[in-house]
Amino acid sequence: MDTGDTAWVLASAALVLLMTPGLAFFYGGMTRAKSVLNMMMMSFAALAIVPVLWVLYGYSFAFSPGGNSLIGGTERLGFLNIGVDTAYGTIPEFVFAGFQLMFAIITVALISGAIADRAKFAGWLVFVVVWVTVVYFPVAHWVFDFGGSDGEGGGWIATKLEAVDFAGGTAVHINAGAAGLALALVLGKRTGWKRDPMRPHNLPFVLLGAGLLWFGWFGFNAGSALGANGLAGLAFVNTAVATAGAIVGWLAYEFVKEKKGTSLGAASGAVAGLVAITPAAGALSPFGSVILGLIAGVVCAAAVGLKWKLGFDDSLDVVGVHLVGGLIGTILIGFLATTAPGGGAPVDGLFYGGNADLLGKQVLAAVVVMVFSFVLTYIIGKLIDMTIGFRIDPEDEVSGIDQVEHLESAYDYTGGSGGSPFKTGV
Amino acid sequence: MDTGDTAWVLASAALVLLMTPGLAFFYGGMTRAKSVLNMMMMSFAALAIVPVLWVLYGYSFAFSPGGNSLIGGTERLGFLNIGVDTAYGTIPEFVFAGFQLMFAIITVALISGAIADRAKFAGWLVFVVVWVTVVYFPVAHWVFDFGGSDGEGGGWIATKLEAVDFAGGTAVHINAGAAGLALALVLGKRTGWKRDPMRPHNLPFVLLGAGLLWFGWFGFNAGSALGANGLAGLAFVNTAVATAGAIVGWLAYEFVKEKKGTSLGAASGAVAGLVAITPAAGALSPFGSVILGLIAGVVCAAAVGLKWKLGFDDSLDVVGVHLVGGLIGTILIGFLATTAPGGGAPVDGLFYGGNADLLGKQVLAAVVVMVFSFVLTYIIGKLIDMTIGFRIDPEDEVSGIDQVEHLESAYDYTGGSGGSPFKTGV
Amino acid sequence: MDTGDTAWVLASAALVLLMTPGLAFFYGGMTRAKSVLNMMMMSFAALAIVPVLWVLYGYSFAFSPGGNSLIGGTERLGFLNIGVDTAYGTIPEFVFAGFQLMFAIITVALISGAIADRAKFAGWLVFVVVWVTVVYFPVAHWVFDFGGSDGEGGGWIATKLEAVDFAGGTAVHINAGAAGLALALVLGKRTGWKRDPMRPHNLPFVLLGAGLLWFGWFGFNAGSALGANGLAGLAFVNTAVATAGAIVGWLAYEFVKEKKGTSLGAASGAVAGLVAITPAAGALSPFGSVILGLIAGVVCAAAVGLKWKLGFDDSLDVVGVHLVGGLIGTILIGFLATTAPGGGAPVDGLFYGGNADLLGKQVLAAVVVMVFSFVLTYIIGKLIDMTIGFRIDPEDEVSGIDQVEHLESAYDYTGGSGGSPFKTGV
Amino acid sequence: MKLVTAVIKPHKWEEVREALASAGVAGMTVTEASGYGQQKGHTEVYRGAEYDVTLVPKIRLEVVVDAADVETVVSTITAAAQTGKIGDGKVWVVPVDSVVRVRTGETDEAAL
Amino acid sequence: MKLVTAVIKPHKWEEVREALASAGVAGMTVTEASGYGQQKGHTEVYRGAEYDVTLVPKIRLEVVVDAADVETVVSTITAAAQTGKIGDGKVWVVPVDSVVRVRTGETDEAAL
Amino acid sequence: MKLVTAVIKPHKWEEVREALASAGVAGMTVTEASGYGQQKGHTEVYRGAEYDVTLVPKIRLEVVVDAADVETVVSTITAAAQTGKIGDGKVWVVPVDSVVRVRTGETDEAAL
Ligand SMILES: Nc1ncnc2c1ncn2[C@@H]1O[C@H](COP(=O)(O)OP(=O)(O)O)[C@@H](O)[C@H]1O
Ligand SMILES: Nc1ncnc2c1ncn2[C@@H]1O[C@H](COP(=O)(O)OP(=O)(O)O)[C@@H](O)[C@H]1O
Ligand SMILES: Nc1ncnc2c1ncn2[C@@H]1O[C@H](COP(=O)(O)OP(=O)(O)O)[C@@H](O)[C@H]1O
Repeated sequence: MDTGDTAWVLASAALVLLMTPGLAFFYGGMTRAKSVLNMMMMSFAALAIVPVLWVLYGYSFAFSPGGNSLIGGTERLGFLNIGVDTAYGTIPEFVFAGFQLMFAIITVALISGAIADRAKFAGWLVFVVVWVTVVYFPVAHWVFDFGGSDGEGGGWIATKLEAVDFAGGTAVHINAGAAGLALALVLGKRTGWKRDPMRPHNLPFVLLGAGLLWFGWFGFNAGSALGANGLAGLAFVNTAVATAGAIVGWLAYEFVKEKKGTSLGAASGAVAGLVAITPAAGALSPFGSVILGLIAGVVCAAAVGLKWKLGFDDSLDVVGVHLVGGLIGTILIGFLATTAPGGGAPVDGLFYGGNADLLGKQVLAAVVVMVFSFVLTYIIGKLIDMTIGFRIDPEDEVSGIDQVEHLESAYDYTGGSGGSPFKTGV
Repeated sequence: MDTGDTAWVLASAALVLLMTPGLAFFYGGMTRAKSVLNMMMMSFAALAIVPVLWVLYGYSFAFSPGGNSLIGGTERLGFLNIGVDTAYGTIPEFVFAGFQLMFAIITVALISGAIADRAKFAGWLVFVVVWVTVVYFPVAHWVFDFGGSDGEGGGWIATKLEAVDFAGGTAVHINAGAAGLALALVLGKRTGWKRDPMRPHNLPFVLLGAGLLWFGWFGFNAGSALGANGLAGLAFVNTAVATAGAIVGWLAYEFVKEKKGTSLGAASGAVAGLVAITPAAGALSPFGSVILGLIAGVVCAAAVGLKWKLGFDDSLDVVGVHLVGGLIGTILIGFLATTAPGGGAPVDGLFYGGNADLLGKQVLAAVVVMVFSFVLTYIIGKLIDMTIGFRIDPEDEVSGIDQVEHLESAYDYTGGSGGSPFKTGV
Repeated sequence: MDTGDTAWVLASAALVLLMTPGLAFFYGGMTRAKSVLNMMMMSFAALAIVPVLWVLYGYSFAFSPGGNSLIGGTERLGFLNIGVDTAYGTIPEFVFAGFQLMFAIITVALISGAIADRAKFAGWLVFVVVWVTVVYFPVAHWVFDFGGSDGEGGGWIATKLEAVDFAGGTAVHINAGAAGLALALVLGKRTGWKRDPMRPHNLPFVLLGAGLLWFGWFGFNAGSALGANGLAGLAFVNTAVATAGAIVGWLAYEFVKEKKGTSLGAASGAVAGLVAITPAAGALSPFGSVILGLIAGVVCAAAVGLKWKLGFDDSLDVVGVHLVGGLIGTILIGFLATTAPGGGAPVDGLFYGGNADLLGKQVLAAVVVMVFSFVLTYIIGKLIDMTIGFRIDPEDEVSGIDQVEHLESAYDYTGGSGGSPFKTGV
Repeated sequence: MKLVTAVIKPHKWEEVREALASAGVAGMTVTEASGYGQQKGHTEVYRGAEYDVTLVPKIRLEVVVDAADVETVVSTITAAAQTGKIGDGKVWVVPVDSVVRVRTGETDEAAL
Repeated sequence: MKLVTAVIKPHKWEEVREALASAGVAGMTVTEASGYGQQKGHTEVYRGAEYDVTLVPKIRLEVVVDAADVETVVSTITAAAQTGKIGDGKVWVVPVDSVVRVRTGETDEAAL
Repeated sequence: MKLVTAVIKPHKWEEVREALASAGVAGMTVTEASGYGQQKGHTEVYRGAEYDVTLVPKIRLEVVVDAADVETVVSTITAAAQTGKIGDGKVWVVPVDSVVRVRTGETDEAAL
């Protein structure tokens, strides 16, 4: 085991953990003040539930040896059979398991943006348990488990199809984006959608979230090299420059349409760029990454408008940013991949004189994950809705989900009026 | 010296530094809007004062060779006799000294939550100087200084008693919790306690603080392995999963009592879990850590209600979270410690077929630190109160401590009214 | 290549990236609520533009081999000729390039504090492009490029003058500070300056920004060792203790003048200390760093008042903190440098029995960068003002730049009133 | 001249504004308010401490109108703000001696 | 019908509300306000620049009451809000022409 | 006794306060308000969705004055708040039956 590699993956795992609170602010700032706590709590629920399941069975079904190309084995159930000396490549397996845990957390948290302001918290808790089990753990196995030295026991996308997904364009973003669309359809539109103003209540929070996400994403992408090496360096640089390119792209789109650039656009562009570079971070040159980022910025800026046309209330644009951004990143690899910097691209993409083989693989991986996630999520969502109910009362939506589902108000700037003497519940 | 180990401890030290601003938000969000700055300033005062004392004498009295089992030696006074080539284990001593400095800062900052809204800032400044000198530096020596190769010059808990305290359940949390209780008693209740509503003014800040604390805590716990290795990996995973378990535990407690889960509960549960896993992070299996977390979540959720019954105004629950959580973590090691993952547990705990020896040591370490801290803190607090005074005027409490002690208001969202033309004081 | 060194510089680069969002909060909290988004957007514009230019030509002109002592070569244009195996010292060149990119971003972002509330966003976008190209890339080459093994192709300050600038006191802080002064003069005073109250609208944001900056600054300074070693450890410790000293210094100044210490003072002191220790982090002992910090705290606290006397509206004190702090740090090296801890000081400073040679070099480096930056920035600013215009309408300043330049309001806590049904622009 | 003050539910503000505009009322002043009455608030919980929040958010409108228009304005507001549920609010009318438009100094009817 | 408007210190709001409830007042409307008067504000300091903040936070209550109850209501508020220190506030009474309950359209006494 | 209510532009508040102080008005109560009128608001854009924000921020002052001083007070406010641009605001006057100073119980003129 290499201490340097270990040090970087440890740091990366911590960085990826921070992305979920970052997401809570990115999303929470965009909701109305009366539902910010619920939005943040959906992220914190992921932080609470997923690690427990990870220990019990999640890590095993995703990564344990002894499985097949669809699902991992059972040797790691309960985190058994791992010691401080167990290695995974050049790092301790505990470090790898901790790093991958963070991916599971953030993926399910990403979905919550699609159903802002209106989901029963109990329904969400059940959803997290079921979705991460039925959808995420298998897909993570497909994409991230490269199996034994000969690929044995690895996931089909990683070891059979051999599509390029450096850090989770399919497993994380297409997956979460498709799930977000499904849930938005299951829950229906917010009361007052298209009628009431639903402006972000705190844009600095959105920018804080975007900043924390970007910061954490260096762990996500450069950490996915699973070592402190040149590939990590390439992924790091690409993560920086693609994101920058996407902000430029999104703001340019706004300047054309509105003659001004918004802060919500800048934050959204950053996230769109981060999403798009995720699968590609090790496979592109920095120059290619800038191009990828620009495209992702412009296309996602246009894509978030689709919901108004098509009429689904994907409240905080999980589809427009994560599904579309994930597709852009995954598919553009087929064009922009280059073996030049010596990174993770197995062959050159179309623009660098390669053939269409890679493109085909990328499209296939993207489509399978998208369809799998959409269909299963829709079914899970419907089942929850038909049993314990997934949507709160419209009256409660109007008065604010925070009061009803969490018995709290996010803010009290007056500090004097409005509350009567408390009675402690103890 | 190992660059990988050094890289991880450097990163960890930075992470632990961030915990104190994180704490400022965790605590600051819980106060009323009129006292948030004072609450945050108590943390920033720790950030300002402790490093200066650390250079002058703190590091030496805690860690210098040449001391005895109660206090460190004098060789490191003024940070003398350390060069860039001086090693501490596999890392440069400067790195170790920087890492340990951050523990001293956060420990004293933790105490401030017990005396929200009512402490003279000058009194707090004096308290920080005296407390960290008289209480923290010795206790850090007891717990964290393992002495020379034969334990010579190390602290009594680390080298004589050999209780397990991986990252500071006794030295940091029990210590701060007991001190918080003492200060809450010295200062007395806030004006209007149990009569006026004293709701958190900004719960998103509390969640931000919890997120930053969790992030930084990976440095605290996994960094305490003082290297990038499997033990660090184990501590990392345990820190993630115990915290998750504690959120589940706290929310479950709320669901039973209130049928809903609150965001303050989620944030508090996270911190309770982080506290409890601190001493145990290297000595438990991940599964044991989940159990520890669940217990800590439930017990701390119940414990924060005690103050209403017993009638002391530990404003932000330093006792209920840090003292109780620290005790849970320290003592449960006696039950849940396991040598199975090959971590830091010297023997198995009771549940893993060990004997009660370890449990006895854990209890003894916990009790001695608790009593030592409580008694000395109470005396220090009383002395400050009797000399320069430790409590502000009740009228100033009502109008708001920020105005009185810091000449500032935290927020001005109107930006137009309310202030008259300024006169510069220059 | 060394994985441990690589791990630490990767982590450091991520930390420095975070400084720019941190700065957005440090600055944004200080503005009025009606202009916080614009202030933050100036930082995000730097995050968007600089990385793109860095790939195209910035890195090459700053660091490519083949240049002279004034400007780098052209071999790295478009990031060509770098692969994952290309080394820079003991780390991959991609990692070095990513690390240095973050310095370019933050430097230009720092300038924005001087022109709060009144700069056309389009003007700022143009400024970022031109300034970073004409001023920053050359100066970074002068200071940070140590050239080949014999210094060939390195910058004149680094390799000819051999002034000590560990992490950018000249290239970053004096540079940004002088530029801030120039722009403040070009744009003129805010409407209502000295008449209207212009209090910070959100001091917790300022403290958050200060906390994130401090955290990130460990990457900035300790990362500048470009390895995980004792020098990094020394820089780390010095960064912690000088900052603490500066908070003490600033608050002491306030206590003398106002009998109270403010939170804005604590946050400002922290940044002043961080600025001052930047060039000196590897060249001083921890004790010397405390002294440096104390001096920086007191002097900067006094210096921010200068603008009222001299009558320029450097809105958020870029001059008082960054120019003055950068000068203090750069020049005090001539006095306080010591070879004792074995850090980066080539010779002892005056206080440690050295001669005045080093002091002379330090002053020369400081003055040249200051004059170069001031003059060029003034010219760039004037050209922008005379062409596309750099200042918004006074009416728009009164109603708020956020609405006018970004079509947004930062906050909407009511969530019900004030907006009419939206029409989507799609 | 009369001053009509209305306290309504926040999510009804937009409808009331439109109804008043249709009825020819061109201006008004709006403040955020909290109401106390039959509509009960809710309970909040913070670490086990329960608070009864007795106040509910309201929007408070002030419209100065010609005495002749009072009936119309009051009934327009009442109609637009009604949900039929407790807490819909109150409208009250107070006599006004005079009004001035600050910009021009015009008074009374001309000031509206 | 009369409209009683009271400006009081924020930390007295709860006591005033309880006193009014005991006196049979079932509803009121509350706004946050800032007061300017003999009670002096405080000085704030930001990087050496001093601001005199002249305004102090207040709570403003509006209660529409039957003319017969005005005396009681005013004296109840006055008694409950009194601390005896400068800045306790003012209570003033204005005539009301009519009141409507939005929910039912009931008017005047029946609307309270 | 009369109650003068003025709705003005926020950045004029300081000038109005000073003018009133010079005119001998020692106290007033201030609330933040939003105005709707001829002054048009602005358009905001969030991810392509456009909002017309119809309300503009205002400051609302209440001053209870002796009937004899009404003219002065109204004209003082009008003069100080005027910019000549649309949206300068309104001032209206309402009769007051009585005023009480909470601290002392003094009434009417003595209460001001
Ligand atoms: N006597 C009163 N004076 C002033 N405002 C009142 C009075 N009574 C009620 N209100 C206002 O009217 C609102 C609605 O009153 P409430 O009694 O809850 O319901 P309803 O009007 O439907 O009977 C209250 O929230 C409060 O703002
Ligand atoms: N003439 C006035 N009109 C309206 N409100 C007033 C007037 N004078 C004072 N107030 C309000 O009453 C509050 C208390 O007045 P102040 O003069 O400070 O103390 P006191 O009423 O105890 O003499 C002020 O803060 C203000 O809100
Ligand atoms: N009829 C009214 N009743 C109460 N307030 C009004 C009325 N008309 C206007 N206002 C207030 O006066 C402000 C200015 O009015 P507006 O029509 O915009 O400009 P102007 O007064 O210059 O003609 C509005 O923003 C609103 O607050």
